[in-house]
Amino acid sequence: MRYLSLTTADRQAMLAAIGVSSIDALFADVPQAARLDGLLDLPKAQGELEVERALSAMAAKNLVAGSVPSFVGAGVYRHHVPAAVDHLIQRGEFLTSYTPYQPEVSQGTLQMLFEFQTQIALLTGMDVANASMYDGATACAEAVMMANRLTRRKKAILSGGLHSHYREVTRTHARFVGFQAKLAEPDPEAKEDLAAQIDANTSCVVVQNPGTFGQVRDYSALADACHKAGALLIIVVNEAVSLGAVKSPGAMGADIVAGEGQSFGNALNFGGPHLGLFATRERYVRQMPGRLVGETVDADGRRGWVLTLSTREQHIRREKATSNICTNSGLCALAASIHISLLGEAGLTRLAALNHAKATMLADRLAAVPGVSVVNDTFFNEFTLRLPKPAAAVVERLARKRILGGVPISRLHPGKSALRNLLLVTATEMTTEADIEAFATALTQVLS
Amino acid sequence: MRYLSLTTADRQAMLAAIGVSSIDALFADVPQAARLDGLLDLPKAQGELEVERALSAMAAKNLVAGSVPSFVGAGVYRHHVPAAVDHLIQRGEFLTSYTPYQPEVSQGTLQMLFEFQTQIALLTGMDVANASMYDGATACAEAVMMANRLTRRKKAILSGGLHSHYREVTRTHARFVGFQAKLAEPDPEAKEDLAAQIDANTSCVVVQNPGTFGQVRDYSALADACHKAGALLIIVVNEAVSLGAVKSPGAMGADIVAGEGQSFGNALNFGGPHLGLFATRERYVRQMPGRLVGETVDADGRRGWVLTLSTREQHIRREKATSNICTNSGLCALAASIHISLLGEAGLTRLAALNHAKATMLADRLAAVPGVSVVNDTFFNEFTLRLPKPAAAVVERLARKRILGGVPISRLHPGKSALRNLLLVTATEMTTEADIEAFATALTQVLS
Amino acid sequence: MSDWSQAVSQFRTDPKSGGATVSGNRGLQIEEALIFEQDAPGRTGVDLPEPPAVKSRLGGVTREGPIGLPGLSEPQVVRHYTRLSQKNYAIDTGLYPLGSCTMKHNPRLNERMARLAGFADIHPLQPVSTVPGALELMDQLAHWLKTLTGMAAVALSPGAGAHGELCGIMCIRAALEARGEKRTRVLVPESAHGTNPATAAACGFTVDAIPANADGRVDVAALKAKLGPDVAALMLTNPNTCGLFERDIREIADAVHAAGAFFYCDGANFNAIVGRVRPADLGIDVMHINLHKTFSTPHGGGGPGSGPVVLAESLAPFAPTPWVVHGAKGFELIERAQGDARGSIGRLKGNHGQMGMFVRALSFMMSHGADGLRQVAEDAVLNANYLLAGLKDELTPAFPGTCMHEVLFDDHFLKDTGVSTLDFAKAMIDEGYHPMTMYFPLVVHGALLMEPTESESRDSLDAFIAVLRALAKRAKAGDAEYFHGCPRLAPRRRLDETLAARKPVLRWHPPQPDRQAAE
Amino acid sequence: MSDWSQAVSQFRTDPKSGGATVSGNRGLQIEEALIFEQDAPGRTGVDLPEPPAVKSRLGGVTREGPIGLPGLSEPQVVRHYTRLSQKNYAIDTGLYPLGSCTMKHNPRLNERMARLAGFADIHPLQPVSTVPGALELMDQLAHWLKTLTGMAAVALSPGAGAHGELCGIMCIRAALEARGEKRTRVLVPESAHGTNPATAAACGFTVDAIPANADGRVDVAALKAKLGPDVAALMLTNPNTCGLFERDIREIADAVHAAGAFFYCDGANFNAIVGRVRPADLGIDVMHINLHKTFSTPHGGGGPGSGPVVLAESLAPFAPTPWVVHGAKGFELIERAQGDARGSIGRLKGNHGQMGMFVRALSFMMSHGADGLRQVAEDAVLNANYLLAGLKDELTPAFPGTCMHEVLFDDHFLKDTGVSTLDFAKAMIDEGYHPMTMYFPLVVHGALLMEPTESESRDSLDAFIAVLRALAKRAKAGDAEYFHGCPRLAPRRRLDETLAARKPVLRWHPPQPDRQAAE
Ligand SMILES: Cc1ncc(COP(=O)(O)O)c(C=O)c1O
Ligand SMILES: Cc1ncc(COP(=O)(O)O)c(C=O)c1O
Repeated sequence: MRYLSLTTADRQAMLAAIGVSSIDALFADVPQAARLDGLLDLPKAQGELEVERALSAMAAKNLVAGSVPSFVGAGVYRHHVPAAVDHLIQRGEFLTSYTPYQPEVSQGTLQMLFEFQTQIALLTGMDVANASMYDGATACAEAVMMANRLTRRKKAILSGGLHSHYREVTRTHARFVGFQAKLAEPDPEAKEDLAAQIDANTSCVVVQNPGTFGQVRDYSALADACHKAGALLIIVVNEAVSLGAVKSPGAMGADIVAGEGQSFGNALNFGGPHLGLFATRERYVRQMPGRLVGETVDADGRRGWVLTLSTREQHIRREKATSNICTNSGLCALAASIHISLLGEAGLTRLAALNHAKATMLADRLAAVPGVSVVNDTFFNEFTLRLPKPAAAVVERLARKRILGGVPISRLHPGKSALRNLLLVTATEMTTEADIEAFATALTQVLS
Repeated sequence: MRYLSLTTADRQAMLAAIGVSSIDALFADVPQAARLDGLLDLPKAQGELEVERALSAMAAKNLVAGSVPSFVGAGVYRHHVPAAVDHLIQRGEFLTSYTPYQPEVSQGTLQMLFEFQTQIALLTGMDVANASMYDGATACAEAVMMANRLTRRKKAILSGGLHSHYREVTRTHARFVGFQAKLAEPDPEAKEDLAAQIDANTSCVVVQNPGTFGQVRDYSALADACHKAGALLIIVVNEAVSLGAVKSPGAMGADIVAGEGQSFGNALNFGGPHLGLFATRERYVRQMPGRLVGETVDADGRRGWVLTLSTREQHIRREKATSNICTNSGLCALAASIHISLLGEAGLTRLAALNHAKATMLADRLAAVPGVSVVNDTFFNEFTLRLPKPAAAVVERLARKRILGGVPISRLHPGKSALRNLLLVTATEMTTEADIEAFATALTQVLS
Repeated sequence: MSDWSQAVSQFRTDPKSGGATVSGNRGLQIEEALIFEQDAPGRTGVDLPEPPAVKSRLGGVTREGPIGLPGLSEPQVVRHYTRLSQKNYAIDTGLYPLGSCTMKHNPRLNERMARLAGFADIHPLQPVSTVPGALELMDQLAHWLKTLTGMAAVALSPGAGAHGELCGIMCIRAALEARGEKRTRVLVPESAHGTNPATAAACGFTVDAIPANADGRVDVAALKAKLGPDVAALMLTNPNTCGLFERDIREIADAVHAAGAFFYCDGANFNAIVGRVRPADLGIDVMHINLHKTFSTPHGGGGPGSGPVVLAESLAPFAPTPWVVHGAKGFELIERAQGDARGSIGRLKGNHGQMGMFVRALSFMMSHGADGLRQVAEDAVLNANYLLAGLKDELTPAFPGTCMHEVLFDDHFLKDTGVSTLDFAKAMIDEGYHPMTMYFPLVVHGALLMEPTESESRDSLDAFIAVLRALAKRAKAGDAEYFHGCPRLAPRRRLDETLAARKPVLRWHPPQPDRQAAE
Repeated sequence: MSDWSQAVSQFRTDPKSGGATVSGNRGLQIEEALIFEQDAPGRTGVDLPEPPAVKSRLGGVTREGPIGLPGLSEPQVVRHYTRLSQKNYAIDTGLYPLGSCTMKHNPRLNERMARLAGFADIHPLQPVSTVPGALELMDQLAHWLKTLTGMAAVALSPGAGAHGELCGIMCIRAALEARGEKRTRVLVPESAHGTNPATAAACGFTVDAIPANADGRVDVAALKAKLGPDVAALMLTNPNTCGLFERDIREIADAVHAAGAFFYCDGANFNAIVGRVRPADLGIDVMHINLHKTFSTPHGGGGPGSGPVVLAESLAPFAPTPWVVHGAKGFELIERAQGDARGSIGRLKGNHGQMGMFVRALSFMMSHGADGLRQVAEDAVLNANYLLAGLKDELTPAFPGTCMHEVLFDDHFLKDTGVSTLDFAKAMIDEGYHPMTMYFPLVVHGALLMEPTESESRDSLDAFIAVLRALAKRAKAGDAEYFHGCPRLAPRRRLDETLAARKPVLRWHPPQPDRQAAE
């Protein structure tokens, strides 16, 4: 077996050195009734070639997004990732190391995370960011729980423009952790007035920008309203590229930013692993969940980095920790950080402008399809269409024409008839004019 | 431009530091008439996405060997390369370093090459091997020239079983370097008697094993005949995997082994880059071409490696060098060496056995196709078929059925009507029973 | 620049501290500034076409002023991260005996498989009809996990082990609620990983610690004494974090069940028993599996992981969505707590879980097969015991007898040497080894927990043993000063963690204008 | 094992020589045994199915006895090569100023493109009708090379620069033979790279050296004096290996042509002028291009390279096969010296050249475009001159004035310091820099030839200048002993090259039985 380094002769010699006669002796503590004598009913070992063939056959059954015109987004975006990113994250020293507990031999990961924290703080306009969460949805739930701790209140108001997965994950936590999650009605037109709903029990209001229907709003007034009521404003960003063009949550007065960083450096991966982002104000840092890297000096006075403020964390504080999170999304953070480093200020602002321009072109073209209208008054790179028919069936028919035509809102909010005909479509820098034309043509056919 | 590190501001400041007013001043030595003022008529800079799309479109026009049943060999073989190989050779420290001129900071490449030299020496049964040549064909020409130097004779006899590219490359050298290359008739049945052709001017006889028609022979008697006449025996191996099953050239008494190592660790790559192998007897080492790595110690007495015996080489000896070769195939040697390390004794012997078994199954099945016979009395993993029709047209028709049905001998030896109906087919560990069946069925159809 | 020496001043150190070079570099160990310190305005490592001119649809909600990201070229970025990587220890570079972390070899085949476009380039919200292969893969993975554990169901979506714990404890709470019970206490051994009590507390339970007995296992009597009608669950790690199999586990399970509670197992140490013991046969009701441990998906310097949770029949109805089920027309994806999944606790994570990790784990399982996985457990245990045998007379084993996949020492062997477990660990760094897990579990003094995994060869273990023995001898010989100064040969010497926590600097800030002028 | 310390004895060194650890390792710098020393019989890193039983068709010509290859697992192999890699300096890790080698950034996009199945997984002998995209790529590359050089034709097949030289000189000989001339001499400047005289000699020519003049260029008068009816060619590098443009090049070309000879240009330094000067406009008849220099295909620690040769009309008919031509039905491949190619010198290499390098080079060219390539030349020249400006008062430039893409110093600045060019270079290693090219070209004493390429940032150059200045100062301050001991911080200190050459050990040998016993 290619991954095992011991030979039969080694095993014999080692058992002898240990002073036992057989391997079974080392499993003597296992209750007799639980000992498996034979092999489980699973296939035997296979070579690389066989495994590669079997898995490739499975992969080949899926419609690869990059092989067709694709307009699917809704929190997961298909951007172009420079080849250098995947090359660098595969370096064994990054890929096969653990959480940087031993800073003297983990400066690579630590410096990278310090840079990542800074990049995220800059992008979100916040003071500090952590070293990552599992994904945007769990980061959102953690943000709400942090707001609960900070305000000692137990009611969160979740916008109708917040991604339904984020709402559901937060609701699951609410049920078991014990707080109230008030879910506003889905709000394609972004007209809700959440300020009016804030009361003395409200720990936080959670909005998403751009919203899950694509709308872009300035939440500065809501921030003021929250703060006046002693509540916090949490802004979720799940298309991180938008931060290159849209006013930052920090500039709007957000207290916590929870987000999804997949757009930078990470592939679609059928939804995971992705990259939870978490940023806040300096004064709240000791209630933050997750790992934090801080600057310090070594015994020779040289600058270096360590994991810090671990008194927030489970391995030190156990049941009093701010969160139970341990393993997070380090390598996804690395991928994102490399991508952001490659882009730089000039590249990111242009990337954002390009996304916006492509989406604008797409919106103009699709609005010209008979029976189709654009719901949004504003958007960044995705927007909602109103179709004359249920969107799910339309998308299904488009797929048969080898076009991935976006996300029917009914997939995110099933059973709401008012939303049935809504379709969320996305454009990125990957979208070509030919893609747009193919989509418009196919949509015209499907709708006629 | 993403690959350029200077900004416009940098350029200005640097010109100032240099003390010139414009970049043109640094090109002042260029004759006026040769200065290009504008840009050449070529496309402008493009981003990764655009370049990727354009090249992918070109690549998509080719029929990928791995996507269809493929039986093409003739010196270039489609073996399974473990994923670890390509991962490791892409490490920047290997990929982006130069020839290891500074041994203190090149021990990685040097130790690897020392191991490679040892692996090749072991596989070929020779005393020493060099650090690589461009490919098998050029290694063959260099071997002949080395034999000429050693024997001070100027006539080489090239077997009819030697790959036609190797024969042609040697002949080109013969014309311009000034020696005689006697090319025996192509010899599908491996019946030629080269010993009879050796005379007092003969510096060497060059045979290939397995031969280009797939035949396997023991050349021990020929080695004796050569040595009796004061000539050298050069054995070419271009399916290096065969060395896991077939008697080694060293055991047959070869004086020089020239070969192709692509089978280990290297992709088809449409024919290049591949990996020239070169091995010989210890007593001839000072007439070897190419780089050699040798063991030594450092100032602290620690074992280490350096490039050595460079007094053979162009950078020291200039016009008296044994060869003009400088850059060779270092990274291909690394890929091969990693693959051989992964295989080890047990893996390589099994790989060779598997190739032989698959070829045997293929031969038995194809021999059952009406009108088809196997020419070979012996073979390792490829053999020659006699068809009832010209092979080139048959292969063309098979390709239209999406089967790569081998190499028509007429492609290697055009214009020889006796060879027109011969087809060289190859099996490796990649060949499945389904592939064999598909081939046999398609061949039956094409021939009927 | 008039004074060139400024160009390298950042990293220069006092010559006497080993930094005897002008550059601060030491041969191939090269210092590297922050990306923010390498900025040139306007420079970029990505070329994008000029965006077509369009009328903005942002509604005026546009960013004001620069973001502050630095501009670097691609060559600079590649060099930056290459250099950073070279400051890390990794499995690929050496033995990584971090106990409880199962730092085994990460096959490159798995990386290749996870990057197949049919897995990596599919969108979680593209029509389910276009991704049958993805659902098949998830179903296959579930089948392997259920067969290996003997459990009825598996929830794939948790993002890592701790997230799996949350999932498991939530399912237990949902089951209790379904029974109409409100139990408040969760029992957790003192030796447990920090995530266990943190999880229980996060779900609103009171954590009740149970002590270990003298041989490093749960004190069954103490446990039984704590059981009662308000106990929701026991969270037990098995083999436990002392590297010992809880030999009374079935008795424990029976007692827990008799008290009406659930038995949660922390499966972080599943590597010790995979293929030899099915957790279901031990009476376990629910267990998370760290795919990034037993099934070798790379740790990546801190994730991503994946923490599927296997569940007994009694808890299966509560598993979080999404579920992959076998429908009439092939695989189906239930995304909401309705229909068959109406009992589900609902969604715990965006989308469908860590697909990229699923592919790697399945590739690992298929490569090993039933036979290879059993051998994994045996070799992991054998290697740990070989370490124990090689070290037991020089170091002090925490408990008598053999161990499972990891071996625990305490710091008795360092008594009166002036050398602490930490000092000893830092000396290992100079010797080219990553230290073991230290000061965990909390049940022994100055713990040293070593887990070699099945990946290590005997030669590798022999060398490691030789080094640790030599270090132990050196400590006992009174050379404490040497240890206090370690590491001396790593990219950095000991770092001041107190300073970092006292005056947190959690991000880079542009130099202050006045400081700039002074420089 | 009774004495564990044997397990690490191989690498232990005398503590006083900096090897103060038991293992011989120094933190992340880890010693690594040869693969042959890590053998365990039967172990393998590749799992293959049992071969079906068949009757052997080898005719009894089977291998006798074992090959002697060691058995390692995949984890061991991955770690072995990872560790070895860490003992290398590379562009990815730092400035690599090796003059004449053009060590520029190697974009990873190019690696990805070369691995597209449509390029990497096609066979050179599959029907030409199935590879139109491959021929298109070769044709595109040819188009770029011809346009950039202004030449009529290009031969793609040579495997590297020296192979390209062979190709060019053979074409010249063929052209002379076609004219019925037998010329015997080739003129080569003293400063030429060793491959130039070696090539000329290999093709049966007498090599006649032409001296340099005081400003580092060809002595035109001396050249003219050597020209005559027996001269076949001049081989000239331009810009030359002193980093200078041969400003009399057109006069030289005219003189060569007037004598009936051909003008071969060594194009290794094309990076200095690409996009700003077309070699054809200088009167050059034939030139090789190292794709692994100007067009950035990675050097890979010694290849593979690719050395296409551009040819003027007069030499084009002699270009080696294969030729890619535009036929009636698209691209065609002429593999033999017949038909249109009847004048061809024939085949120089197996198959069709270094396809993998063609893809990378074309990707590089397309990425830069006409504009970017011109900027490459300008930035390469600017960077070299910036080094010159920063160093000229501390080191001694070999020639007055500005330079092209590389800058040459001699060792005058080290006069009477007891420090040689070599010592100086080894001190650079400790500072984290790869040394420049040394003692080449031969025309100046103790040459130091530095080529920063366009990839380096100004910050990087500033730091490099600062370090070299500090080292030069240190040498002049009389600290020769320091230099003689360098490097001290690299994986190895100075290696004994004399020993290596005197008693060549060119391969590993199994330990002798008696030695084994003694160990
Ligand atoms: C025993 C134990 N439980 C739980 C965990 C937490 O797992 P994760 O880091 O995947 O969240 C760990 C991880 O180290 C562990 O060792
Ligand atoms: C000036 C010059 N000519 C020729 C060569 C030989 O090129 P190659 O190594 O590609 O064969 C080199 C390589 O260093 C060179 O610098």
